[in-house]
Amino acid sequence: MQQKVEGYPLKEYTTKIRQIAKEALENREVTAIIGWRKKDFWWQSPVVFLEDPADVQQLVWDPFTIYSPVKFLLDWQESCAAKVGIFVKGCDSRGINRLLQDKRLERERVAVYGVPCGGKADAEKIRASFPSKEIKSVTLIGEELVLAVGEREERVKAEAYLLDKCLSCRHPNPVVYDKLVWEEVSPRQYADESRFARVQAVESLVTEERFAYWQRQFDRCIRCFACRNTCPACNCRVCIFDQAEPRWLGKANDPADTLNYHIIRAFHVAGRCFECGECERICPAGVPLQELNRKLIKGINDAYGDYEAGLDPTDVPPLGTYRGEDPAGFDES
Amino acid sequence: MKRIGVFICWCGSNIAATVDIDRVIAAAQKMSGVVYTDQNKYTCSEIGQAMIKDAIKEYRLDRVVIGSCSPRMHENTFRKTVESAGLNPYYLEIANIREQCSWVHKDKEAGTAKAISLIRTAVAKAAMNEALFAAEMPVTRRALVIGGGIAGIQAALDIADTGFEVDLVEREPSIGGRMAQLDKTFPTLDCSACILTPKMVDVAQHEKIKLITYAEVDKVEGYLGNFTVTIRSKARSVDLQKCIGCGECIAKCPSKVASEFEEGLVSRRAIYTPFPQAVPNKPAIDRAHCRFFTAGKCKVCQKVCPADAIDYEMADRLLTNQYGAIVVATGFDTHKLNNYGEYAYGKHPDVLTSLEFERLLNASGPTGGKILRPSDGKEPKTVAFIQCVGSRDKAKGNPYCAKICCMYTAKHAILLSEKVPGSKAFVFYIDVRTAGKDYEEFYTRAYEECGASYIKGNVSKVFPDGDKLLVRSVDVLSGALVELSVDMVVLAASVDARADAKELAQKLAVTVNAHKFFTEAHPKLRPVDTQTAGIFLAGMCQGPKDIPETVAQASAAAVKVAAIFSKQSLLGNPTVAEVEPKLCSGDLSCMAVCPYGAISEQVVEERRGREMVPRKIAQVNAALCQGCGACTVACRPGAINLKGFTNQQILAEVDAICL
Amino acid sequence: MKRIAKANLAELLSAMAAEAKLYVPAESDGIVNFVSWQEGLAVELAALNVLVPPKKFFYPQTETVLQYEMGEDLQIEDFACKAGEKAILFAVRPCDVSSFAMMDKVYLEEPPDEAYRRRRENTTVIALGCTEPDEACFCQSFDIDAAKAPGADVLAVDTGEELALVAQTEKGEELISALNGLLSEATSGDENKVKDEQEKIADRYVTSVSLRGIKERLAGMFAADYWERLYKRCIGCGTCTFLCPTCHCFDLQEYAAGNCGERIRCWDACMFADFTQMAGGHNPRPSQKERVRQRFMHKLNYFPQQHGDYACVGCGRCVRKCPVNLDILEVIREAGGGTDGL
Amino acid sequence: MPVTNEGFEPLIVAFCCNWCSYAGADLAGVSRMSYSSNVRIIRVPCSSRVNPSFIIRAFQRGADGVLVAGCHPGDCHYHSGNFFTRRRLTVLKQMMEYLGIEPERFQVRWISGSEGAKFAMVMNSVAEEIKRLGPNRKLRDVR
Repeated sequence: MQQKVEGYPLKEYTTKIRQIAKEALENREVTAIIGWRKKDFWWQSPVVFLEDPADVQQLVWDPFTIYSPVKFLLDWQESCAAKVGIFVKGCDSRGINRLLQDKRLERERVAVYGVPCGGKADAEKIRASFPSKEIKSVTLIGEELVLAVGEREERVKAEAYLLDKCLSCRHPNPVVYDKLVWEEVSPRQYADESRFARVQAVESLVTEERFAYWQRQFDRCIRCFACRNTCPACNCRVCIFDQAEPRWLGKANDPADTLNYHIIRAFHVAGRCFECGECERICPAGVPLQELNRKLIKGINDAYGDYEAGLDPTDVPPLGTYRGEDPAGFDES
Repeated sequence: MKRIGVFICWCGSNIAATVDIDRVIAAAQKMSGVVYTDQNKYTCSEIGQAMIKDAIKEYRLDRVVIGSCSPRMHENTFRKTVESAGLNPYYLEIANIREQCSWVHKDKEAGTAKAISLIRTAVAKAAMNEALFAAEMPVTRRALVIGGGIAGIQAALDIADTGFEVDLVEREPSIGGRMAQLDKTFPTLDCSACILTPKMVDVAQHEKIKLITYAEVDKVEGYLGNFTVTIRSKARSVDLQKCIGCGECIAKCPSKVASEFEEGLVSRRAIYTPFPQAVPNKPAIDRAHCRFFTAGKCKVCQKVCPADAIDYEMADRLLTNQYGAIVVATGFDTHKLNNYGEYAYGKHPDVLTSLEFERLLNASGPTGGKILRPSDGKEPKTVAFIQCVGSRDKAKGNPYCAKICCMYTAKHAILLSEKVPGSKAFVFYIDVRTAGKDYEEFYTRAYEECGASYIKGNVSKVFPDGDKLLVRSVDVLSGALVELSVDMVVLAASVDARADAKELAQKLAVTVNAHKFFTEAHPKLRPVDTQTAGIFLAGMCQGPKDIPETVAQASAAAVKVAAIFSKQSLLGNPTVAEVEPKLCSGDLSCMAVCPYGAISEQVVEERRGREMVPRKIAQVNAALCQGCGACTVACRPGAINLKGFTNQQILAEVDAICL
Repeated sequence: MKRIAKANLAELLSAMAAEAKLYVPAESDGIVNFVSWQEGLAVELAALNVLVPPKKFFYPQTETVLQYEMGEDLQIEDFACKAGEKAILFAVRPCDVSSFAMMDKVYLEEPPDEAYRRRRENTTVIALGCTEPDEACFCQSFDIDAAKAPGADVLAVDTGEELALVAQTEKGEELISALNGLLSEATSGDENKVKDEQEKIADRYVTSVSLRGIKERLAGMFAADYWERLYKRCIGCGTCTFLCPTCHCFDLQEYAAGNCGERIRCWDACMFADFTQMAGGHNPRPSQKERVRQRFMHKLNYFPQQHGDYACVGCGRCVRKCPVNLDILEVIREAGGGTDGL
Repeated sequence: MPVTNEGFEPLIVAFCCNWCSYAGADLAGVSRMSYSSNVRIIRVPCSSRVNPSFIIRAFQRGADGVLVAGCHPGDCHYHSGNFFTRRRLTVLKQMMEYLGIEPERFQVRWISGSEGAKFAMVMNSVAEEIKRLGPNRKLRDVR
């Protein structure tokens, strides 16, 4: 299958997005738009909330419009009754389904603008080969990354500079939307192989090596809860970890308590995680959380049949159902 | 701070022998919240309970911990105790220091240490116990009895006689069950039919009893006082309203099938009543063997029926009814003898099972009550009775004793001597068990007055020898090899649970034991109850029994049912799930895992800033909730909690254990 | 001024390790942190900021305050007086060094925090001067000279092949003299080389902000709509506060087990929903808006009011690590107005 | 296999469902089947009541092994509880092993009310395995 990707230069993407936002705001289809804007540095494209059609000029679509805008819908819904428009990539759209399945979102109160996505760039990978301070802009054109570095323009094969999570993305196209912003892209063929590669690598270690590996990872955890707060599957009104009575999780950064946190966090998203990989990407300490989430996905698929979360908001997650003949991961004699 | 009292029971020497009570007491006194401790030889005794009540009053105790036997034993006893002293019964916590400690740990050091730990854990939990109150639920005052044998019949009659409605469901076209197949009953030798038939008629005529024959239980939902049962009424192909029971159809039916009731000794028709005194005495068409249903033409029965009662179109019907309680009386199967080729059963016509022999004895049986050899119709002069065929046989049959064989074989020996003058019975046995009123006397009569010879020994082989049967065995008392040439061999086949007992058990959410007999709630103290409230057991389906035991258990079950129906409403189980609205996200993952449909969505008004806004959250129907707690784990934020087993309590137990 | 060839750094480090517990920046899975040094450990000198700021050595993320046991009489064991083993921090960046001064204002002010004081006293700080700030560095805007680190006991300057070491305090002198065997005297040539290196940095910043009047302006902004706009994308994680070298808020927790118990002190974050959650359920900062406002008000208005300095050293950690790019640069620019640079 | 860690007495927390496994424990008691005194039972109505957080908590507070015991599939007093348990704890067990926790540390078994002997047998085998493994250090609080 021929790899089909975003077909025209970034400027036009951004224009398209601004158009849609402008129209939606002007004809009162929505009272606000959630999208992305550009900030101080080339690698910053944070989420932005707009209500005034004049502000749509802030909106952009570039290799760093990574952060999922979806979870902000929770607060939005609580704070106002009006309808909001939101731009979502493939991964973000599964977050929408996540919230719908968890009955945390009223579909009719959101206008979903689906943005087919050819993958996002990894600033670290770029810094490794270009002086960050001199980079003025980075744009994705076709399969090429075009960088303005100092006075010169650099063109490189995009793939080498994309986020790992994008390289193993199975659903680059939105799975739920009211309007598709431009035509769909075709998923990368090698997405599937790479999906569980890191999990298998860790699985292949012996018990003590696995423990040492994870201990090294979790030792860096600063208990900032960014992974939880970013995750659209972590959408409880009051997280169990924030409760004082009973206190499920100690506040001390004790290694065992950190393990407790990561085990229970992963368990709570088991069968619900839709692999956006944001927990791992935004972790300040670089803890490979996706390896943990994917391990559970792999385990559930193997034992209870393939299941991909965030595709159909009407089905029941694997841990909410059972079959009499289910296999068990323990001695059933 | 709670004021906890700790009471340690010696249970005579059961606990005191392996647990150093004084050290446990000393340790308990140091536990936080404990303001009073005491010990007693038998805490469950009057004195023991009085001691607790007095202490509660005198020391203003607000929580009580008792170190004693399993809570499954005396939790209710002691809950009543603390309640009578003015405390909520759920302020009680029991530490199981007998079954879990003194009885299983011989070493006193280890036992004492563990006992202290168990007490500490109970204290930690008790400190968090809250007052619980049961929800009221209505009772449907109509009972379902499953199985129309003597057990079901007795249970149905006794319940109906207390004035409550009963539906009696029987799988066969007629009620009567195994007892109807019998000739006489031990030890009194009164005629089985003579005592059973009137009861069958009573059932048919009782205004409170609705008889549903040729039907099976399809689905059971609900709980004590509120079961919803779907019954599959199989297509009888005969309209019971129209049928006058004249029997014309049976007489004219061209297709013959081996008669189940006659144990296959003779045949019946495709349209049939199982036996002459059947209730209802109206036939059913056995479609598997009916010429019309198999070959597509015939309809003779329809032609001859004067009442136009034959209905080939009739289909299975599903009846769904409400019941407050259920009595299971599904009886037993006789053990299949496939594993006992050495006895030539099935190979030689004159080798019979006891039940077949029973039919030969029966006046309404195939031989009109004469004992005749199937092979040549001659009277057998010598008959060998082989005991425990498939019983007490770990290798090839059932490990358990079928219980009735010794007695009915004595009966057979006696009847043989009466019906065939000059005949002789030889009984090969492992042991003769005659526990029961007048049983030993009955057995004595068999060998003293009726000349039966009892030979202690297993029969190794039976083989044809001309028109005789050669029985080879060893008399283990004399050690002598025994070889007997007899005219007939009767095998005391063991009894099995019904082949489909497990399926029914799963429909009813009750358990069966390794041999598929239904398990009682307690082997001694609750032999009629099942684990599931409102479902009771009667007769062989619970384990081998003779008729008097079966009838006694049936009446007992009836009283249990009547006791439930004597109330307008029932108090539910107070340890139910409850939702903390502040924590509930309303994703209802709890709902997906609730087996009782006890969780639903509700809208609550919540203050946000100045205004009140509606929000959807989960709610629990306390009457439906059975308190399994599956929802509490499905709920990620821990918003749904289980009273009596709260997250706080269990975490406190964990912490205390790990101290 | 002393000097040592970088090639001989390992010897220097093991000599220091002999003097006291030695902590150095080292890389693991792409993340640089201060870790306890042992033979063979590769020291990371190129990295600018380590992930978790060195404030943790004086004010650990988690520390035991006391332990108790209830019996006939209550036994209490105080841990503060046990704190502070002799330690050396090697290669602390100047921005982090100046954060210590800020933490001191909080914890050494009367009455001083005993554990903190002891740790401070017993730790020798060796700063590593910067030469190449990255785009997220803006310490200059807080008048911090990243080439020098006046607050450090010893200043190390990377001159390429060598490290130049300058003792700046008595503690520093002691350490240097203890290491003297390994160090050679710096020539005037070296001194000039160091000067050159130190001068280079000034014009290598690409980012700076003007703090002119920010404190005053914020004073009038408590009720401003600005916060309404700003907070919306904050996800309420603790990244900024835990990685901030000047954030110093903590929580006290009791761990009771039967008759024994422990009181611990651990970092807390004003971004967390339960930070101001009261026992009765009331929360004076009910939404993320109040929390975000609090954090920046504290850094740029309340703290300066109380202590004279801004509670920020421009280390840029929040700029680099905030998952939603909500950082103090943005607030200073938008609220303060000054947007030179870039 | 010889037991190492002589003298080490592990602490094993067993969550037992009231209807089957706790009854099995009672039966073991009634039948005087002695088994390892290292086991401490917490009574829960159903194995589906056992929250993974309870299990981790036990390890944190110093348990050397944790066992969850429930009715055999199909025999659950509450129809389906143990079917959910099976999925949940399979997932949890896979994860813990993936994180480098020895499989024996955390076990799940089905023990019916009539299996007193099996209860005793399981308690002994679990105790043996944990003795062999030695103390739980990986999941234990430093405190």
